[in-house]
Amino acid sequence: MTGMLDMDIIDISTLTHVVPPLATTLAALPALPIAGINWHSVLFLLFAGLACGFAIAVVAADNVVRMALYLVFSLGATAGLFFLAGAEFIGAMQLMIYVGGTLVLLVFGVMLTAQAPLVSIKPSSSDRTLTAVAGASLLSLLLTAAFSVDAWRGPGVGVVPAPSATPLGMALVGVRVDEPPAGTPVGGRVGYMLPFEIVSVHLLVVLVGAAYLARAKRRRTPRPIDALASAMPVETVATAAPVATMAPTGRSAGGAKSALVGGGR
Amino acid sequence: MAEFLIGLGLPGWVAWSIAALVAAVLLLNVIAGGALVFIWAERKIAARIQDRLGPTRTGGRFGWLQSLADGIKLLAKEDLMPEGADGLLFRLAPYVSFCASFCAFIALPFAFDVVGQRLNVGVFFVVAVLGLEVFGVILAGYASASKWSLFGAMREAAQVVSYEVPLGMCVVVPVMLAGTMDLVTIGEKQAGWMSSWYLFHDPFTFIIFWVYVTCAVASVNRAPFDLAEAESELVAGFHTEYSGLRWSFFFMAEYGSMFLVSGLAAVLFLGGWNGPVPVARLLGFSDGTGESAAYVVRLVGLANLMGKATLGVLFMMWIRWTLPRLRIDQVMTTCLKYCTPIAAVMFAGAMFWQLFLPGGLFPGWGRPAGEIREGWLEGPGGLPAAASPAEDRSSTVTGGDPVERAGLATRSPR
Amino acid sequence: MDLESLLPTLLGLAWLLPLASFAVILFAGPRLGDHGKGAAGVATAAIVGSFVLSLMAFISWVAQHPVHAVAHDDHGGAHASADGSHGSPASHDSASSHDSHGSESAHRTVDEGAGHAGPPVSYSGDWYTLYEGGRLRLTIGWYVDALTVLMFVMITFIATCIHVYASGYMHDELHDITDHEVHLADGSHLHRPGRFHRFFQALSLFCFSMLGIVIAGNLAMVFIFWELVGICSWFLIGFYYERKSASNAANKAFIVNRIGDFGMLIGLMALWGALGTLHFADSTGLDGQARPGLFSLVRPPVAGHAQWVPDGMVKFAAAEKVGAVLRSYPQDPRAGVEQVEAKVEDWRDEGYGRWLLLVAGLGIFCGCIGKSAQFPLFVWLPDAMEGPTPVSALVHSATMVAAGVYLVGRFYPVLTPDALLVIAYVGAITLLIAASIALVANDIKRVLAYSTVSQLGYMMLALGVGGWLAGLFHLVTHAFFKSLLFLCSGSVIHACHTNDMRKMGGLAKVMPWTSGTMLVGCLAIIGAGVPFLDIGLSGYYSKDSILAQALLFARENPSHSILFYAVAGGAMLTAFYMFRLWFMTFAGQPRDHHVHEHAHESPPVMTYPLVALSVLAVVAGWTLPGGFGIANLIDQARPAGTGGTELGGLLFRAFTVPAEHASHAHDIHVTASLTAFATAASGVLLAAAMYVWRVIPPAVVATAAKPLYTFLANRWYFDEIYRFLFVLPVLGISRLVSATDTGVIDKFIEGLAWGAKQVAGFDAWLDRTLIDGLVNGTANATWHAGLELKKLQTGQLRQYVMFIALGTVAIFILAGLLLHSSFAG
Amino acid sequence: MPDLIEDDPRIIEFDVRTDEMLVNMGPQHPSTHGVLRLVLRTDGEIVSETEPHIGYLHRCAEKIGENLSPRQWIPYTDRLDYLAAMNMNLGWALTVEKLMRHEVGEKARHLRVLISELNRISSHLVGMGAYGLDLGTFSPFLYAFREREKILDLFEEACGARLTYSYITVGGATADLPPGWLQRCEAFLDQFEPIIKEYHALLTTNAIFVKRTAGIGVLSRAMAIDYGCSGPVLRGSGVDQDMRRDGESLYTGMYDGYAFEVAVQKEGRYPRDHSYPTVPSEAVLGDCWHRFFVRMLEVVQSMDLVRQAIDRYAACPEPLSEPLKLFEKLPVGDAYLETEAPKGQMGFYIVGNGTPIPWRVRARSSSFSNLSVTHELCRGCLIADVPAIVGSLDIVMGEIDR
Amino acid sequence: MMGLVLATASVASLAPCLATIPLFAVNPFTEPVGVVHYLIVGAVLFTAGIACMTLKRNALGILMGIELVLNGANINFVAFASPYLRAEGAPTLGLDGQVVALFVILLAAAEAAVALAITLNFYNNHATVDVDRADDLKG
Repeated sequence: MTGMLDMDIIDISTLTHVVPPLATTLAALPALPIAGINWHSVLFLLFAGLACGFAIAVVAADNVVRMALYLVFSLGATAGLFFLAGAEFIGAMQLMIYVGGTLVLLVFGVMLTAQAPLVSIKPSSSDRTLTAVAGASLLSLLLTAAFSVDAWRGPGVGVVPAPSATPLGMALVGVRVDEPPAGTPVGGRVGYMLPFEIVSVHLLVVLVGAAYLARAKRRRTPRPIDALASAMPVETVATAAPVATMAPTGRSAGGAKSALVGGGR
Repeated sequence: MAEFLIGLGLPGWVAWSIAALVAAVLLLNVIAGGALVFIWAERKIAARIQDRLGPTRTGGRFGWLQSLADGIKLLAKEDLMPEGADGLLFRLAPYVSFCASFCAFIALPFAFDVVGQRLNVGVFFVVAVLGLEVFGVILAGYASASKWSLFGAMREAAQVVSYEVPLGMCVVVPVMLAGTMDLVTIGEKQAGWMSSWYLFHDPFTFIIFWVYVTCAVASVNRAPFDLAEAESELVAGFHTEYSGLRWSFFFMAEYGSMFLVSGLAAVLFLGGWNGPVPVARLLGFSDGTGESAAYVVRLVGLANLMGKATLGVLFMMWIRWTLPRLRIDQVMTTCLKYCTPIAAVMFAGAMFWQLFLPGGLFPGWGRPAGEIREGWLEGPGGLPAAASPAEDRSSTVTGGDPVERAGLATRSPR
Repeated sequence: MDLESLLPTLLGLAWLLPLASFAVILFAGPRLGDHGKGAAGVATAAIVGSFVLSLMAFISWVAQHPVHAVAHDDHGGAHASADGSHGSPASHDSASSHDSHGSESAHRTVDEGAGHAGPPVSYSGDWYTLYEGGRLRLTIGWYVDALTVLMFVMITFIATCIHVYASGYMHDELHDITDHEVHLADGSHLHRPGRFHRFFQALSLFCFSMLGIVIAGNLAMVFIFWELVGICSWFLIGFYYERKSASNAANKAFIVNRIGDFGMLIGLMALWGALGTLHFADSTGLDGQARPGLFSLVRPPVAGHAQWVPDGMVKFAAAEKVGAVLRSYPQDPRAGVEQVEAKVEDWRDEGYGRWLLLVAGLGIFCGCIGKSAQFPLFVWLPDAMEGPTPVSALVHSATMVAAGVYLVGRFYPVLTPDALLVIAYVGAITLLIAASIALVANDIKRVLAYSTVSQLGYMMLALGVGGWLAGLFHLVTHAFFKSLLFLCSGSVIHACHTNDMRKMGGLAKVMPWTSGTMLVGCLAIIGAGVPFLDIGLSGYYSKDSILAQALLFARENPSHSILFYAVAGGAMLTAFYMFRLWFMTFAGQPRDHHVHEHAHESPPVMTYPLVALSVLAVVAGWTLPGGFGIANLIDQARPAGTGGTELGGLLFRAFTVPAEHASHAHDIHVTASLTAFATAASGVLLAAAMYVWRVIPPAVVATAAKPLYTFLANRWYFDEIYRFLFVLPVLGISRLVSATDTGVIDKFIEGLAWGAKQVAGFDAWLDRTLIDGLVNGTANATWHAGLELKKLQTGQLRQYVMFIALGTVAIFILAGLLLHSSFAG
Repeated sequence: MPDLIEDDPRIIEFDVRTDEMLVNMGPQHPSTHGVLRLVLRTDGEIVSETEPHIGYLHRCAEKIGENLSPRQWIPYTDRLDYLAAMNMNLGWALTVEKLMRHEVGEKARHLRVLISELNRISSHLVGMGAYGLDLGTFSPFLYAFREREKILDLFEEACGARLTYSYITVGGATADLPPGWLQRCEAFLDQFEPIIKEYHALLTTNAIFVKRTAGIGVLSRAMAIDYGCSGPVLRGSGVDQDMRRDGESLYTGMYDGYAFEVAVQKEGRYPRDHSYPTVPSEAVLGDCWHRFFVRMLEVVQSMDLVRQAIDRYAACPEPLSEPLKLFEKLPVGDAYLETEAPKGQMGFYIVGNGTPIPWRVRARSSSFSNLSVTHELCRGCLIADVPAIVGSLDIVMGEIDR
Repeated sequence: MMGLVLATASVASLAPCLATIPLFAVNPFTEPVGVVHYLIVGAVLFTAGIACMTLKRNALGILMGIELVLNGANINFVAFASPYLRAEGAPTLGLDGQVVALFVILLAAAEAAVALAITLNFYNNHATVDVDRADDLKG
């Protein structure tokens, strides 16, 4: 999704290349106001808009399946944001696990429980009001906090050199190979071997537990084969066959029908 | 290309937009055009397998225009929607499927550096995006308001989610051998003779390749794993209620995915764009010999990869017209009881092999993996180090070989 | 690669291949091919692989250590004179001189033969150390010398032949089988699925174990594999375990062997307890310390490889004295230790530890008695013929039973002359008893079984009278021709579906290959050859050297000349019963036409091994002009210090174990070979007279010597004696013990339980009323408190979330207000 | 009868609360063999009830038969089991002959054996191919049809029609075989024989096929008899019953002198005079695999019979007996005769009242009885097993709905 | 409609910020975006998630709300980790931010699995997914 616009067949060029030529072109063509567009930022605006819009749509939608769909789009757009922020691995991770795995699970659950009255359970209007108030106050609080630090407000560098997942991978196995950013105290930089292992085990345990919780507990599980055991052996057929053939017994199609009707809920 | 356009005097943003558009159209044609060819091929192959002739008339000989004619018919067909359907989702579903299948092509290299966008996490990206295709199917099944569709969708969901596990494990093995998730690097590390393909790296990769083939067939819903559209059971599964163009989008997505997993198999296991015999290298062509030579090398590579991927697709067709379909519980058994454990064991085996015999089965053959363009490949984004404007930055962030900088000397092959 | 590392690699692989085959068949068994048909292929491939590897090892050995005539070159004058210089008078002289300053050894080796001054070329080492701590060191190791290499080749070759043969012989097992010898309760015969793969599974395990004995570098390992071959033998004898006789025979073999192994354990413990090592050769521990092996302890190089009682045994035996010495130095233990070391020589001269050495040697020999079916434990071997014939050929004639002989040979340096004398007598008794029973047996396999026992007696006797080379040489040649004989008999049984020789006869025409090869086998076993030209079949050479050694021994020790007569008489009996067998089976007119009509030559897969083995039965004893021959090869492995004459024993001082190469002296050699020829010829002629020409009808003989015939036909009543002496008492005691257990001990325990139950009842009452009341009261109080508190919980999930959200906002706003921070800018 | 369901041990219950769904399979479903309609009550993928609905192809054939003379009704019998029209013709012709106490000549007898066994092959080929289709493999279907076309060519040559033959008729057959037909038939058999191995490779021994069929839809011996199943369905359950051997003498007399062994598993073994594949270990007697396999065996058996019939037919010197007149008066009385059609025992009943038009005509269809076991077999199976089970019964709706 | 309400609320709450803070010191069309832009997205996602959790009676809706909340947090982590959203050479969280984001994703997957299983069980026992009826344990 993210790569669509900076796609190139023969050459490898990312937006890295864009900026210097852009600057010169900008200087050369002052008449075109659009020439000054920073595509990185525009892409950000696009994905940010998608993410926020679909997030709000999730809140607004009543149908569970649609909610799930909007959520997928919102999370996909978030993945795009991660790509833009130089966290390619996290972005791919987001796509794979969140959007792929989590959401499939969710949709699966939706399907299993998709009875007509349950698809949309409408909240009361008082709930809506209360939620609006709480949401607005929370949002304003968060935004206030976001804008409160001067260092966060300025423009970024905006250049995205091709990142590498190697430092991340090395950190996960316990070795830090990334350069500390300037001003970071050097001591205390540790790898993530232990958390990584803990998370792995946690994930395993959780999956086992989930499978246990949600598994279908069969009360009686005889196979159709078991009928063989209870069937009585009948040795002779020569006499029985014509009688049976002319008048099928009560357990044939007619029997099934009445059983079906009688057993229907 | 973009530089070329800029050189013509076009403003940069226009140049970039045009370049991107051209790339997108090219990729789209791989899917759409490929689907046309493959549908025709499938009809002919199926016919030949079944002792028939298949299409013979449309377009003169061999019926080669048959799929185009079908396409036109589909375009002209009325797009029906069942009355109880969820309109939005019903309309959206085919495009979700198609887009997912299409997006994954962005990261698939067709030859050395002939790639939509070279991604550092290319393998990951492809597998992740390919997994999104199932959304379209689920939505289609849900929105169709048909029980058969719902059955198909549920089967698809269960199947694809399960098969992603062994598929991921299979994919990780070449990643581990190459030490990178970058598909271009993975492909380039298999340069040389056929013996340096990862398929022949060690017995474990050989076995895991077949696990991959199984899982790939299952994850793109082809027989004998085409449970989601099993026509003898579910009428047509998730696309029972679809017709016309929307249906054809599902169809294109299916063929696109087939080509994609085959291409991925080619890059990961079958040497990518490197032929069985390094013809170009033997003839003395390489990137260093000049611009035209570089193009020749890429064209040969392109032909190689397309050939391999096409072979993979044909293999799937062959299977489809030969085998009966499995039952859903058997499909799940295949995944959970066979593919996953085998993949896990093979993964561990390949790991140990790599630990003790990193040279593979034929270490003396071809060239040591990635010897020629090693330094160039390992540079950020695969760019020649000198040409990268971001070099300074990257050297502070990721430059050099971080592993070696950390003082962890890699094991040298013994 | 040098031999040092090449040999263990090759032989180790050859050793492990059958194990791999065993594992494959064990896990994949019935799925290998059609009804497990592939199992034969797997096992055969493994053993062929082993054979090839062994052959490679053999060739590389021979290339590195060319086989020359060392002591066999007895026609050369130089050697004869050398032998003469080591004649008996000189020996006595030096013996007495040694006695005068007898500080070196109790039994000393006087004569160092020309080629035997130093220890033999051998390679030893450890693959894996299982445990090392204190004095105990257990390893998986190897000890490889010429004998080992030869044994490997022999075992793998015979096993190969037998695998091939068995894949034809066991063909019936591929399908469901109706066993006509098993009668079920309803009178029908047992119908069971075939066990083809299981047979080869056991066979592979056996090969692995047998090779393990041979390659073993220490006695512990030998013991492990000793037991493993025992269990394999148990599997294989009891292969048709539905048959009562087969399962009984298997159990018998196993139990009887345990008796012998008990003795072996005693020997092992004596060695380990006193010497702290079970390694044959010197080794280096994980700590880098050199640890002398058994051989160098018992025959230290410093003493010129003469046998003496090792320090450890002396100290062990003189434990009281050692304690006394140590106690006398309470302040300075180190001085005490030094004092002990200084006194060891004195104690040795006083004779401490001699008994221990003897016990160790005889203990190990006990194991060999069991495994090699020597008197009095030989009763299991004839019964073991219940197993399939290939098993009889491989396990119960060529290899496993030879393991006892092999072990005595390997352990030879540690055996004292007394022990050797015991061995010789045991061998002689065995040889005569078994041969006499074989005279009247009618079951073709039983004849061969008793013949095997008898031949094993030969080997033991040979070893006992000092013929180390002769015994082991006979072991090898015997393996070839006895497996040949068994396979031939198997072929006959396969054709006639009966074991009874009385129903056979005249089969030579219908089974030309079998009869021919069996004739070769018979000729080889009786030692047919031309005395003066010195040309004969393999048995000729080995039997000759045994006779020669026995003759020499008899000359040196006239009081033990009975041994020579036993050998000579045994040779005659052998010739008689072997040719009785051949004549009854192949010659003359068919006795049972029904059997004869059905008889047919066996398929090629069975006859090819016969031919291969018969070729070896002919040539195995030959020595090529350059001196290359099995005998010389074995001689390369002669343990250090055992080539010479041993004077006097511990108990029987007045006897001499003569040096072996003395027996190559011309006169002795000629006498021996003439004796051999005469006895063999007379045996053959007698057999021919009785069974071909009918000059002396066998029935007449049987009636004439009715009591003797009955005695022999009943196998000297050994089984009955053993039953009366051992089995019945054990059963009686067991019943008594069982009655005691149920009648007395169980009653007592039940009484105790009743008492405990009463106490517990009281306790329960206390628990319910007092303690439970307390606990319940506490719980009730908590319960009521909880009832009051629960109203705080509304159960509305969304409410909780709302509380959290609003709470967060509130906290931050409050904090901002209170702290006057710059939140809101 | 709800209590019947409650007590049925085969019903599977889950702790998970899932909704049952009524699913309509057919009459236009791809794998319901014509216009059968099955109403499935499913719980997820698991089918708890299957209710077959029939009648979509009802044409009042029996009533029409009461308004036509027996020979006129022959074309209607073609449309009963339209895949085995010759056998339908034969059953009706024999019944009428039984009523009229008419005996056909020796040559006609062998011709009837020849033709009806050939038609049995073609019917089983369809059954086999369509079964592959039900299991999701398309190719065997076309392989089967390729061979069937050759049989149809032979039939076309004999009677002019490719599906509805009306060839065997009361009193013999409408025409004698054209010259050279026997040689072509033999040639066909010779080239067809090795092809059976292909079918075994593609289906019978295919691992997926075995997994899909073995142990699925087990029809016990007792149940098969209770429901009046017949033909390969009955024999697939191990009941040694074949009308060609056990039927009325009028019918079995037709096979006098023919050597054939009923294709049924006896004492755990099928007759082994050909190199059939071995029974897979997962297969249970009476399951879909056995029903399918019995059909495959019967193809070989019929080929044998056709070969024997060719020899005997060629050896008959006399001309083919003439069929009866179109309006021959029927005697007063009734007759019922069952023949062994490819699908099972096909019975016809006729009551004559002295006029050329019968007073009553009834047909007893094997597929009807065979179909009646579906609800028993499908209870507790998966949806994918439903086509597998119904396909293994090899029903033809024309015969059921009549 | 709910969306409208919420959007209005957001804009309303934004207004004072816009008034006091030089937000458009960065022109997002011409200049590279900074951390604060990401933070805004994160805040919106977070709030939407919380709103989802308080509003939806469907248990699955609540699960989706949780996912949104976690994503909002994740965006913040990634934003703080990225050196490209800061001025040249400004200190960032660096790799630590990405790693934490990674763990959050993983734990979210685990959480979703368990929550889904709980929901299924709840459905099995109550035949509904309405969390308002999940008050069996109320006091």
